[in-house]
This record gives sequence, structure tokens and C-alpha cells, in this order.
Amino acid sequence: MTTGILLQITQTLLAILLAPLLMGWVNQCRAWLQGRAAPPITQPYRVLRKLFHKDAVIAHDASPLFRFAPYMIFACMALAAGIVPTLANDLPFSPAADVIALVGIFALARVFLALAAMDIGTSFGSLGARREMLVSFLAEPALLMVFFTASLISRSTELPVIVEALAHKEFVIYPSLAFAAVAFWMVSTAENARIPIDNPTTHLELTMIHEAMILEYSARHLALIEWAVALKLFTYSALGIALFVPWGIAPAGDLAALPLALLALVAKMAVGGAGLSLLEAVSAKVRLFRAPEFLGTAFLLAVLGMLTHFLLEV
Amino acid sequence: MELYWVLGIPLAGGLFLALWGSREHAPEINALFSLLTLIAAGLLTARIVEEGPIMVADGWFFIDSFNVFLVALTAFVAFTTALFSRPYMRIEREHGRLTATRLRLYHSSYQIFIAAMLLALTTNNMGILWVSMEGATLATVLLVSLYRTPASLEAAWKYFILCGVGIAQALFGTILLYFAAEKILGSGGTALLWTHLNGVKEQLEPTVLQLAFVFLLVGYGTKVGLAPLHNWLPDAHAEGPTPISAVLSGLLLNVALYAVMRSKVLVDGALGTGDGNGMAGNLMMGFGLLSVVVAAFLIKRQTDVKRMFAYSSIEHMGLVTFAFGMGGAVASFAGLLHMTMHSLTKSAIFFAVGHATQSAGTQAMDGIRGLIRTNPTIGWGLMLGTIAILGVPPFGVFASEFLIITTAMHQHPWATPFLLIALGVAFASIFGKVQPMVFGETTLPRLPYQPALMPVFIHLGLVLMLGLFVPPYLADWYRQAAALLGG
Amino acid sequence: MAIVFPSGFPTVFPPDSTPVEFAWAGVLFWLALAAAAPFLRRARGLLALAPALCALGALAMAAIGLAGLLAPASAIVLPFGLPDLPFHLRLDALSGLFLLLLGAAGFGVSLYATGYFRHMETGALAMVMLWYPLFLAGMAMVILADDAYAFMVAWEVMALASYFLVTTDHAIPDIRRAGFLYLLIAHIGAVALLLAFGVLQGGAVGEMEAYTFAAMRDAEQAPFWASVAFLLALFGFGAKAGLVPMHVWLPEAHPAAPSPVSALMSGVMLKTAIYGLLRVSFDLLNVQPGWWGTLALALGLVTALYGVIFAAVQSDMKRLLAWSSIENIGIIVAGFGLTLIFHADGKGALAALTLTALLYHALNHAFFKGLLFAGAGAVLHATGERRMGFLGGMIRFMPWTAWLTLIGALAIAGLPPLNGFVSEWLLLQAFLLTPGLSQPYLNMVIPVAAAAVALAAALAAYVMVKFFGVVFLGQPRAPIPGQLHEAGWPERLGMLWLAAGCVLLGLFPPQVIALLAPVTRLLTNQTLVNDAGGAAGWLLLAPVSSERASYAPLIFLLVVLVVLLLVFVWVRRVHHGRARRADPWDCGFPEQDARMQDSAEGFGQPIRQIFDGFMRVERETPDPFDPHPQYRGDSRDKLWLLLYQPIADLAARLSALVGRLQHGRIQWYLIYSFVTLIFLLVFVTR
Amino acid sequence: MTEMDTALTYPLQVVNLLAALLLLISFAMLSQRRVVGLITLFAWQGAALALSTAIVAWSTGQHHLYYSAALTLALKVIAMPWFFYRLVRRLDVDRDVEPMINIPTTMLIGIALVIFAFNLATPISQMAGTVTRATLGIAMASVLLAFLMMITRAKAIPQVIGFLAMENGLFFAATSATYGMPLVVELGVALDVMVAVFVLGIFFFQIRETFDSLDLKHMEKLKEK
Repeated sequence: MTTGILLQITQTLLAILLAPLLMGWVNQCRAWLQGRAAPPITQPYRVLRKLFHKDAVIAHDASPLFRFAPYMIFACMALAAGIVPTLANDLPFSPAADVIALVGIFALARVFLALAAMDIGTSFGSLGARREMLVSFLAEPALLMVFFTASLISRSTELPVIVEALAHKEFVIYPSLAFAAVAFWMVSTAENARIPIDNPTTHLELTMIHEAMILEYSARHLALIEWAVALKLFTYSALGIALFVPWGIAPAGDLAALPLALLALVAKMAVGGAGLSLLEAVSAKVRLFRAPEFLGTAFLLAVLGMLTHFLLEV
Repeated sequence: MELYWVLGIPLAGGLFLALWGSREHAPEINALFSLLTLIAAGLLTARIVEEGPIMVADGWFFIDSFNVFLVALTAFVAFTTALFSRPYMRIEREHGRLTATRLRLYHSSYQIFIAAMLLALTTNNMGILWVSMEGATLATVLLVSLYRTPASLEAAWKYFILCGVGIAQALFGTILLYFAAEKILGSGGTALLWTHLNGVKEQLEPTVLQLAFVFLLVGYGTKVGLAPLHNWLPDAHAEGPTPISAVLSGLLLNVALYAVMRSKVLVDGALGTGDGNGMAGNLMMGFGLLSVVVAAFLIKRQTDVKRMFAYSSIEHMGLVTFAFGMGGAVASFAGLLHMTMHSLTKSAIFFAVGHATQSAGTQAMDGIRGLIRTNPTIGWGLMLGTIAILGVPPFGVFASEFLIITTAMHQHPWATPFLLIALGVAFASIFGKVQPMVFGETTLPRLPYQPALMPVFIHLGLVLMLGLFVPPYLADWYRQAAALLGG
Repeated sequence: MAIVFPSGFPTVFPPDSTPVEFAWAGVLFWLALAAAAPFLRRARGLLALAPALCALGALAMAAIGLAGLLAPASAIVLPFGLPDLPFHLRLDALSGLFLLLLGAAGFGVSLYATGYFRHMETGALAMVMLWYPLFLAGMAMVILADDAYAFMVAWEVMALASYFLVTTDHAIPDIRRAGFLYLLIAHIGAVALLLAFGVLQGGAVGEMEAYTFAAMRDAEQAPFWASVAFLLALFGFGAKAGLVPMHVWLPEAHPAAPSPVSALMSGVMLKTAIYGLLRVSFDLLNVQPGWWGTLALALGLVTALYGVIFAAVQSDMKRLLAWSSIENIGIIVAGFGLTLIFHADGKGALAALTLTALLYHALNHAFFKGLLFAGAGAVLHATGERRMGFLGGMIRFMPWTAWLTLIGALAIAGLPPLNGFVSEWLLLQAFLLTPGLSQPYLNMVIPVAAAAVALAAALAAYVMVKFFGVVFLGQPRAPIPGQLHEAGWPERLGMLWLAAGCVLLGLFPPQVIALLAPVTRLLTNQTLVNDAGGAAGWLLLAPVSSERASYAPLIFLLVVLVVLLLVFVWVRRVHHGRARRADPWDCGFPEQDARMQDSAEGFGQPIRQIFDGFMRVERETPDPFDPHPQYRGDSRDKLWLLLYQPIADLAARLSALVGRLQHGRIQWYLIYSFVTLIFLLVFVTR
Repeated sequence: MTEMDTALTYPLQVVNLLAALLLLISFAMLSQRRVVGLITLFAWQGAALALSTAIVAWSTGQHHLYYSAALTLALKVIAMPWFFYRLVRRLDVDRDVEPMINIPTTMLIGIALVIFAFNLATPISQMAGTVTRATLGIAMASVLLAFLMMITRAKAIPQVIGFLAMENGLFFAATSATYGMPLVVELGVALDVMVAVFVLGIFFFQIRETFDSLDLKHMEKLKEK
């Protein structure tokens, strides 16, 4: 139990600390692919440090909600990161929230971000909020369907149990997971404000979604949000790993497997990040009105995955 | 003994008012006579309740729980209507729509009318029943044309001709009845006494009685206002003075239906079909259903408030006829209950409508707006009355509709879609028209002086009470009556 | 059979008096209040106190409901009603639960109403205080009734009272229209229920006793007639609950009423319809074919999506909330359908799970919808404005209202750790468990149906962000009339109560489920086992098995709070808390003003674009030279045109046809009677 | 009266003859255009009725029938026709417009009605206790014919005469087929008829002064728009 709790805390901290690194790695890869000189991989940390040192500038009639939101968002992401198995598979906290609750956590954070964006009452803020909610209400059911496919296979909505079923039982090929995986990728690009739905590095306000929402933020608040974003990306990657390539995650109570698990994690993350940047480099951002189609496809794929599960695997 | 009072007082009143009616206090005298009638009726009722059915004047009059409850109802509504007509007619006179002589005519015929109906209810002789029904018609014809406007004349003419022809059919039916009866009871007076007929009804010749019932149904049915024989009813109600509309709707229709029911009992006996699935029952169900549906759809088109409620009377009479047609303890009970509720509620509505039209100076519903602002009591009276008549609990009309519809659903499911549609349409039409009359902004003036709405709220209060609680003796009384109707 | 009070009035409670007697006493208390109200015109002070008394009654009613939920069923027969059919009242677990719901939500709302009605003009207040307690009493009686007549009377009294409350300011034509539509559909639904009871009546038909629920329970029912009864009941109760396509009255009527009444109607009255559905289909009917469930499930899902989509495009805040009520009813009915499916398939445990989920959601909805209407009402009261396009930034003027409403918004959006999430979580779990079913096609379809629920939930979040963001955040979109006053203390207390309900229901699911257990046992002979294992049992919710799924909102909240504090402290310690105020930046755009924010229409625009097919949009594009252009896009549902208009036209055509009968020529009238006579003669002698 | 059943005595044959006459008059009324002629025919019908009643009374010893015979004579042969003549002269309405259905068609319908009535009556009259039972069919026929006449006439007075003719038919049924109803009833009926005619008189003047014509087409205002 105590080891469990220790593991839990270390994993969570690890996630929080490693998240910016992953972000840096992705940016680096993308820079390379675009033939630019890459910023150092630790760039995100520096940005955060700089932001934390700055003085916050807050609009005159910003309500307490505006200042409270960043902490809330960060806390939600930390919790999310806490319940996704990254290294080991026994997490005392994980019973607190299963995959459905995980979706709930993301939604909670998103709602707070959107509300905060509308708080000042600027044109871009509300625009961003609206677009964010639009994207999310299409992405969320798709994500749930992905989870459902996995949990129908493993007869559980508990992530550790899912991982257990997929990684540490005898190896089976699940065609349904193939569909789910594609759907999951599409959803996670949307949820993490990546191309083709959104462009994290854009400076063109009219195309912004995520950036438009945080325009009014500065200094520590901005830092927290940025960090939370990185954390979200990390969590999603961890999720992808846990669902589709769970091999290497240490089974419950097996401390010896931890180093190996760490290596596996780093490797997978590296590959995943590279893949993400590659995809971003080759694909272009779609117009906002196309986003529903894109996510609709994701939703359909997820549902197809579930149906294939019923057809082939029951 | 009470009986003679019940019949004598209104008759005397009629004659008295015919002589003295143009005096200043005629309305009060009118009310007074009605009150005396009511008291007498009350005594009579009390006696029946304790002694059971009685014969008076060696069988010429017969009073059982069925007709005594109608007697009580008639006397009561007649009294409240007289109360209402006191200020109403006074206002009419001030508006110059009526002269003293016409008021005299009005008051005396009012009493005669009541007398005729009471006679029709209490007599034991099918022939006298016919005579007094005709008498009731004649007494009201001139009242319908009281205003002497072209419209009122036309209405009265139609009322006279159609009811006259109808009643002629009824007479033929009565003759046929006699024709069948005298073989068994021998010719002479006793052969038309209902009690005697009832005693030997099994021996009566079925084929003759079938024909007789057809004529009687068409005849009295015309007065009940069953579609398609109903056409006189809306005109007469709309054009006559409001108190008359109230008593026509509230009482005359009941009495006519009473006549039909008396004959139905005999026919059922002759054909050996007690429980509604006989020819008589089916005919009545058919007519009832048709009336409900036709009336509901006609209500939808109305622009004149009194006309609309006249059609609603047709609808409810249809419902009652349907219930009696179904037969059986619950249905007959419900039919009687519905008769009572409809009389009380509909007359109350006509009272309210009467004052509403007076204050608006028109019967067109577009002209009546926002009563609740200027004359709250009238407004609430109309609103609550409408809600009651539409069968919304806790008012009593719902109680009977509840029993009728559920029974129908159980015994004749095929009929319920029609009922459902008709009730829905009627509700939409009536309520959609009444709501703006009661609510909203308005330009109406207040009435010159306080309208007499006591009757309205007395009636509605009774209806409300009967919806939640039927006094035990009243209930027994209904049960006995229902049993008489072959329940 | 407990004792009957002399004249139905409990002078003093004998020691052995049962919960139902107390409940009846509570009803009488409300009735007495209603009766007293018109006479208090003179005594303004007392009159203003009446809502508070209603609140007390509601609190008592909640306690009684709780007692009824835990105690064995108790019944009384009142000394009035129909001659052979006096009112039967019965308080079993199911009634107890809904009575609890009524009382708990009613307490908060009435408390709120105490403040809300304070400023009313005396005459109107007297009328309101006549109908308001009557409304409460009617709902209570619906829940307590144990025979068809009592039920119908209570049902219609409820409708009638609410109708008069809806038309409180009847000077406005729209409100009159709304009221009329409401009462009409309510009445038609009631007639359908009447017919349903007509089918159900059992025992000795033709006897009045046949109408008691007891007789209906042990009447044996032919499958066909049972189905007829169920469909009629589904229609009747659906009309009251706002099930598509009988929902048209709801978005009109609920906004029209004064806000506390809207809160009661949405929060509680709709639940009486759910209660009726459960009562009829699980208690009175003793056969449940599976296809009923499939039908209900489909209807529920359609309703949920339909409602939430239209909620997203509304521009009137109370109308938005009304549509969102339709959505929640849809979710509840979907759960109901799933319960029927499981029940028919003999999966007792799963039926218990879904039943728990839907009861839980009903409970939740009572609280957060009450809260939201209260919040909206406070804003309306302060600004006199319902159109979101003219609101904004309320959080600065009325922080209490804003923050409390935020709780409600988050809860209804189904966000953990609040209560909305729990019920939706349970429901989704149920959807995931369908592979146990015997019909394969259901196995496939139902998880997909889960997607619909997920979609509805996600859209609900959209709607709530729109609602809260546009009304409470940002800048006022129109000059604020006068100076805004925060809601008074009674309002705040009422909202606090409701908000507390949202939080507690969210944080202690295991206890709530334990509370629901008697109901599930009553209806499905099964209870939901919370397999969380001993110590963790009180904070961990694991409906089927802890292996399968579990959720512990307390831990959840704890972790979030701890992290939050740690981060805060860390930021302040390691770095600093310096902040300075400045104008909003907004990419340095100088002529920033409030009208550049999203209007309500603007926020709904993407949804309108996606679901264009469903709705009929009436646009008012401003004229180009208008200095203060206002765009108005009003999205109404097509169903009105597609379904109701044709019916109305048909009725009109028919009545025109029948009208020909009455064309004034007396000769024709004579022909009618003549033909009738001949026809009948032929008919009888054929 | 059983000994009479063997052969119909002459008086009763006369009754049957009068019955035929009654039917004939009904047809004649159906075809009569002029109001005055109509009144005359009505009077003749009354006379036939009175006579037959008297004969039945005499031959069957039902004394109360004498009263009704007298009543009939007084009312329907003398009082009413006289009243109507005066009315017609006072209001000068002695022209009937073309009836709603033209005469030949009316006749055909009338014949059909007669056949129908006979078919209806025969099975019943078989079981009658009276000797003159065959007249029942004729009574029914004349009632229906009168009904038809009321339908076809578009003016007030002819309609009323039709109404009274119907009353005649009923009376005939009562007297000949059943040897008369109980006296009270007969008196009551007679009273009603009298009052009815009186009321009608008042009516005619009211109508006349309001519409200055007794044409029913002025009275078609009350209808569903």
C-alpha cells in the first residue's frame, strides 16, 4: 500500500516534470522537419521560468473566476496524469476515477478555461471559448467511444484493469482497437489543439482556438496554463500508450520492472512525439467549419471499432 | 300532499303573475314563488328519501328516486335562475330592450314552464307526460322571441316547428305504446300508466315497442338536442333572454331525456335486454356519440358566446345519452351524476355570461375582453365555470366523465377514440375562446350595479363539493335511480 | 389499514400514526394556506410570510418522505371522494422518494420565493399565494394517490394550479398563448391517462372498487391490453414530462411563469410524470414486454438530443433552461427504457442499476434545475431582462447569485465531482453492461445509444458555458437599468440550499444509493450492491464490482484541492503574487467594446449550422446604416409545423364540414329529422 | 267485440272508406299550391276525421270518443279554418311560391312513403285487438305525408297547416286504431293544439310586422358562417 502511494506520487510528479520535456521534444522535431533551427529541448522550462518571474497583468474588471481558473485547470490535469498508468500499474488513486471520470476531468478543465476566456468580455475570448466548446462536444463522445471499445474488451472501465487485460494477459489481436487507435489519434489532436484542428504556434487571431482563449493571461497564470497544456499532451500520450501499446508497463507490485518501464516509457514517448510532429508537418490545418466533419469521422471510426468488437470478438 | 304543492305553486304563480306581473315587484314575486316551489320540492324529496317510491291520486302520479331527484334539481335551478333574472331583467329593462308587458309575459310563462316540467316529471301517465312536454315547449316559445328582434323571431319559429314536429312523432310513439298496452291492460285510463306498463313490460309486443321507441326517441330526442335533430337548440339558446337559456339548457333537456329513459326501460323490458346491449341502448349510444362529436366540431366555429355554450350543452347531453345507452350500474350512475353537474354548471355559466354580455353590450366573443379586470367576480365565475364544464377536476363534471370514459374504455373501446377527439377539440375551442374573454387588457365598462352572482358561486360551490364528496343519502338516491334504469 | 381521521382532519396524532397520515396532514397544511391566502389581502405582512410557511411545509414533507422511504408502506382511506370510491392514499418507498424530492427541492424554491414575491403588488400576490400552495399540494397528492380517481384529481389540480401561476401576468399575449397551450396539452394527456386507467381497472369491473390501484395490481392483464395501457400512459405522462413530440408546450410555459414557479415546474412537476411512468409500468402493470423498453429508450434519446440542441441555440435564458429540462427528461426516460429492457430480460441487477441511475438523475435535476431557474430569476428580477443578448457581466454585480449558479451550471453539465456526473456515470456504466442481453441486435445498438447520451452530456456542457458565460461573465451588452441589486437573503438561502444539495448528492453517492435501495427493491426485487469492500465502502462507489468500475468523488475532490493548494502556495512562496490591473489587451485592438462579445445567437451559431435541418430559423438582419445593429436569429422547432399545424388544420377543415349542417333553412332541418326517422324505422324493422 | 271480427260491419267499412278519403286528402294537400285551397282541404280532412271518430264511437260504444269527435269538429273543422281564412285575408298571403321540390316528384316520394308505411304497419296491425286495425297504416302514411308537406312548403302558413295535418293523422291513429286514448290525454292533446294555434297566430303577426312577409326564406339568417 505505502509503496503504492509512493509510486502514485512519484508517477504524478514524474508526469508533471516530464510534460514540458515532451512538449520541447515535439517542437524540436517539428522544427527539424520544417528545416528550421530547433530550439533546445528544454525551451519550455525556460519559458515557464520566465513567465513565473513576470508580474501578472490583469484586466480591470476581471472577476475572481479569471484568477482562479489556471490553478483549477492545472490541478485537474495533475489528477488526470495521476490516474493514467505510466510506469507501474497499481495506482491507489485510480479507483477514484475511471476512464469516464477521466473524460469528466478533462471536460471540467475545459469548461473552466472557456469560462475564464469569456470573463473579460473581449471579442477573441468569447470566440475562442465558443470554438473550443464546439470542438470538444464533438471530440468528447468520440473519446468515450474509444474508451468503451477498450473497456468492452477488458470488461472494465478501470485503466489499470484495462492495461492488465491488454498487456499482461496472453497476447490477442483486437481489430477493433485498430479503429479505436485511429479515432483516438484524431481526437487527441483536436483536444490538444494541434494541427489539423488548431495550430499552437499560430499568430493569426482569426484562426485561433486555444490561443484565443488565453490571450488575456500573463505571467504565472499563463505559465500554469501552458504547463497544464503540456501536461495534457503528456497524459494523452500516456493514455494512447496504455490503451494501444501497453507492453512494458510494470504489473502491480513488481518493483523490479520499474527501470525497464521507465525506459519503455521514454522510448514510446520519443517515438510518439516524433510521430505527432511528423503528422503535423505533413498535414495542413483544416478550416474551422471542417472540424465537425473531421471529428465526426473520428466518432464514426470509434463506433465502427465498437461494432467490430461485437462482430469479431464476442 | 307535498306533490300538489309542488305542482300547484308554480301554476298559481303563473296565473298570478299573468294578472299582476307588470307591477314593480314582479321579479321578487317570481323569486318568491320559485322559493316556495323549492321548499315544497324539498319536503317531497325528504318524504321519498324516507318512504321510498309513492303513488299519488290512485296512480296518476308516481314518484320514485329517479324523478324526485330531477324534481329537486329542477326546483333548485328554477329558484336560483329566478334570483339571477331579478337584476338581469331589470338591467335589460333599463337598457330599453324590454317593456313592462313583455316582462309580465316573461314572468308568468316562466312559472308555467316550471309547472309544466314538474308535471312532466311527476306524472305516471305517458300521455300526460307528452302533454306537459308540449306545454313546456309552448310556454318557452314566446320567451325565446321575447326581444322581437328578427333573429329572435326566427329562432323561436324554428324552435316551435322543429320541436312541434318532433313532439308529434313522440305522440305517435305514445299511441303505439298504448296500442301495444291495451291488449294486456285493456283500454281505458290505466293502459298508459308507466307503473302498470312497467309491471307487464315483459308481455308487451316487442315489434310494436321497437317502432314506438323509434318514434319516442326521435320525438323527445329532438328536445334533448341529439344530433342531427339538434338544430333548433343553438338558435333558441342564443337569441332568448339569458335566464331562459339557462333553464332550457339546465332543465328542459334533462326532462326530455327523462322521458326517453322512461320509455327505454319499457322497451328493454319488452325485448328482454336490460344491460345496454339491446337495440334501445345501441341507438342511444349511437346518437350520444354522434352528438358529442358533431357538437365538439361545431363549437370550434362559434363567435357568439351563448351559441357556443349551447353547443356545449348538446355535447354534454350526448355524453349523458351515451352513458345511459351503455347501461350498467356505474354508467347509469355516472349519467345521472353528469345530468346534475351539467345542469348546475351550465346554468351557472349562463348566469356569468349573461352579465358579461350585458357589460360588453354584445354577445360576440371578440367584443368581450379582460373581464377579470373590470368585473372580477364575473370573470372568475366564467373562468371557473368553463373549467368545470370542460371536465377539469376537482369539479364534479370530471367525476362523471371519469366514470363514463373509463367504463367506455372497458366495455366499448371502439367508442373512446371519438370521445378523446371530441373532448380534445371541445376543450381547445372553448378554453381558447374563453381565456381572452377573461384575461388580458380590456376597455369594457363596469356594470351599472352589483350583478347577482350569488347563484353562480352557489352552483359552482355545489359542483366543486360533489366532485370531492357526494353526501351518502344523495349517493344512495343515485344508486336507486341507477338501479331503476336497469343498472 | 390505519385509522381514518374524523372528518379527515388530524387534530392530534395518535402514537401509532403512520407516515402517510403525516403526509396527509402536510397536504392539508398547504391547502389551508391556499384557502387562507385570498382573505389576507388586508394583512400584507402575513401574506408575504406565506411562502416561508410553504417552505416549512415542504421541509416537513421531505422528512415525511424520508420516513416513508425507509418505513414499510402505509395507507389510509379518506372519508371523501366518489361514493363507493373514497380517496385512497398510500406511502410506499417509491412515493416516499418522490415526496422527499418534492419536499427538498420545494423547500429551497419556496425559501427563494419568500424573497422573490416580496415586491409583488398585493392583489397579484394573494392570487399567487392561492395557487402556489395548491400546486405543491397537488403534486404531493399525485405522489400519494392510491386509486385512479384520486390520482387524476390531484394530477389535474396540479396542472390547473400551475396554469394559473403561469398566467400570473396575463396582460402579455404570449403568456396567455403559452398558458393555453400548456393547459390544452396537459388536458389531452390527462384524458389519455384516464383511458389507460380505464384499461387497467381490474377486479369486479362495474364496481367502483375496480379503480383502486390495489385492484389493478392483482387484475390479470391480457398482453395486448397491457400494451395499450402502457402506450396510453407513455403518451399521457410523456405529454406532461415534455417528451418529444409532446414537448411543444414546455419551452413556452416554463419561461412564462414567475421564476420560483418555473423552478418548481421544471424541477419537480416533470418528475411527477416520471413517478407516474414508474408507478404504472412497474407497479400496476404486471407484464413488461421488452419492446416497451426499446420504444422508451429511443424516445428518451431523441428527446435528450432534441432538447439539448435547441437549448444551445436559444437566446432567452429561461427558455434555454426549459429546453435543457427537456434534455434531462430525455436522459431519465432513456434510463427508464433501459430498465424495462433489462427487467424484461430478467437481468434484475442491471435493472436495479439503471433504475438507480434514473432515480438519481431525477433527484439531481430537481436540485440543479431549481437552482438555475432561481439564479436566472434573480437576474431577471434585477435587470428585468430575459434576453441574453442584453445581459452580461452579472458576476460583478451579483456575486452570490453568480457563484451559486455556477455550481448549478457545472452540475448540470455533468462535471465531476458534482451530482450531475454521478447519475450520468451510472447510466453509462449500465450501457456498457448490455452485452449480457439475449437479443444480439440490442447488444450492438445500445452501446451506440450510449454515444447519444455522451453527445447530449457534452452538448449540455456547451449549453451551460453559453448560459453562464453570456449572462454572468464578460461585459454588460446593454446599459444596465438603474443600479443592480444583489438577490436578497431569502433568495440566497434558497439557492444555497439547492447548491448544497448539488454538492452533497455529488460527493456521497454510496449513501444516496443506499437510500434508493428500497425503491429498486420495490420495483425490481433487486438492490444495487456497492461492492467497494468494507472500509472504502463509504467513499467508493462501485456499482457492479470494484474490478469493473469505481468512482470516489471525495478522493477526487481531495486530490484536486490538495494539488490546487500546493501549487498556489508554491507559486506564492517560490515566486510572487504581484499583479497589476490594466485594460484588457485583446491583441491591442483599441476600439474594444461590449457589443463585440459573442451574443447568445453568436454563441449558438455553430450548433445551428450543424443541426440546421431540425430547426426553422427566423432571422432579423439589421439594416446596414443602423448605428446599434442588433442581429436576432430565433430558432424554433419544425415539429410545430410538421405535426401540430396539420392537426389544427384538419380540425378546422372538419369543423367547416360539420358547419355545413347548420345552414339556416328550416326545411333542411326538417329533412334531417325526417331522414333520421325513416332510417331508424328501416333499421329496427330490417 | 269478438263477433265483429268475423265480418266487418258496414259502419266500420265506412270507417275504412273515410280512412282512404283521409289519405286522398293528404295527397291533395301535397299537391295544392294555393293557401286557401290548402285550408279548405284541411277543413275537409278534419271533417272526415270527426265523422270517422263518431262512427267508431257509435259502433263500438266507446262513449268518450264522442267528446273527441266533437272537439275535432269544433277545432279542426270550424275554428281553425276560420281563423286561417281570416289570417290569410288580413295578411293577404294567398299565393304560394313554387315548393322546394316540384309537385310530381313530391307525389312520387309520397307514394313511396305510403308503401313504406303500409309495410311498416301490416305486421303490427295483425296483432291489434281492434277491428279497425288496418287504418293504422293509413294513419302512419298520412303522418309521413304531412311531414313531407312541411318540408316542401317554403311559407309559414302552409307549414303550419302541414303540422296540423300531421296532428290529424295522429288523431286518426288514436281514434280508429286504438279506439281513442284515455280521455284526459285526448283533452290534453286538444288543449295543446289549441294553445299552439293561438301562439302561432301571435307569431304570424310578429313575423309579418318584422319581415312584412310570411316567406320562410327571410328566416335563414341564423347559421354557421
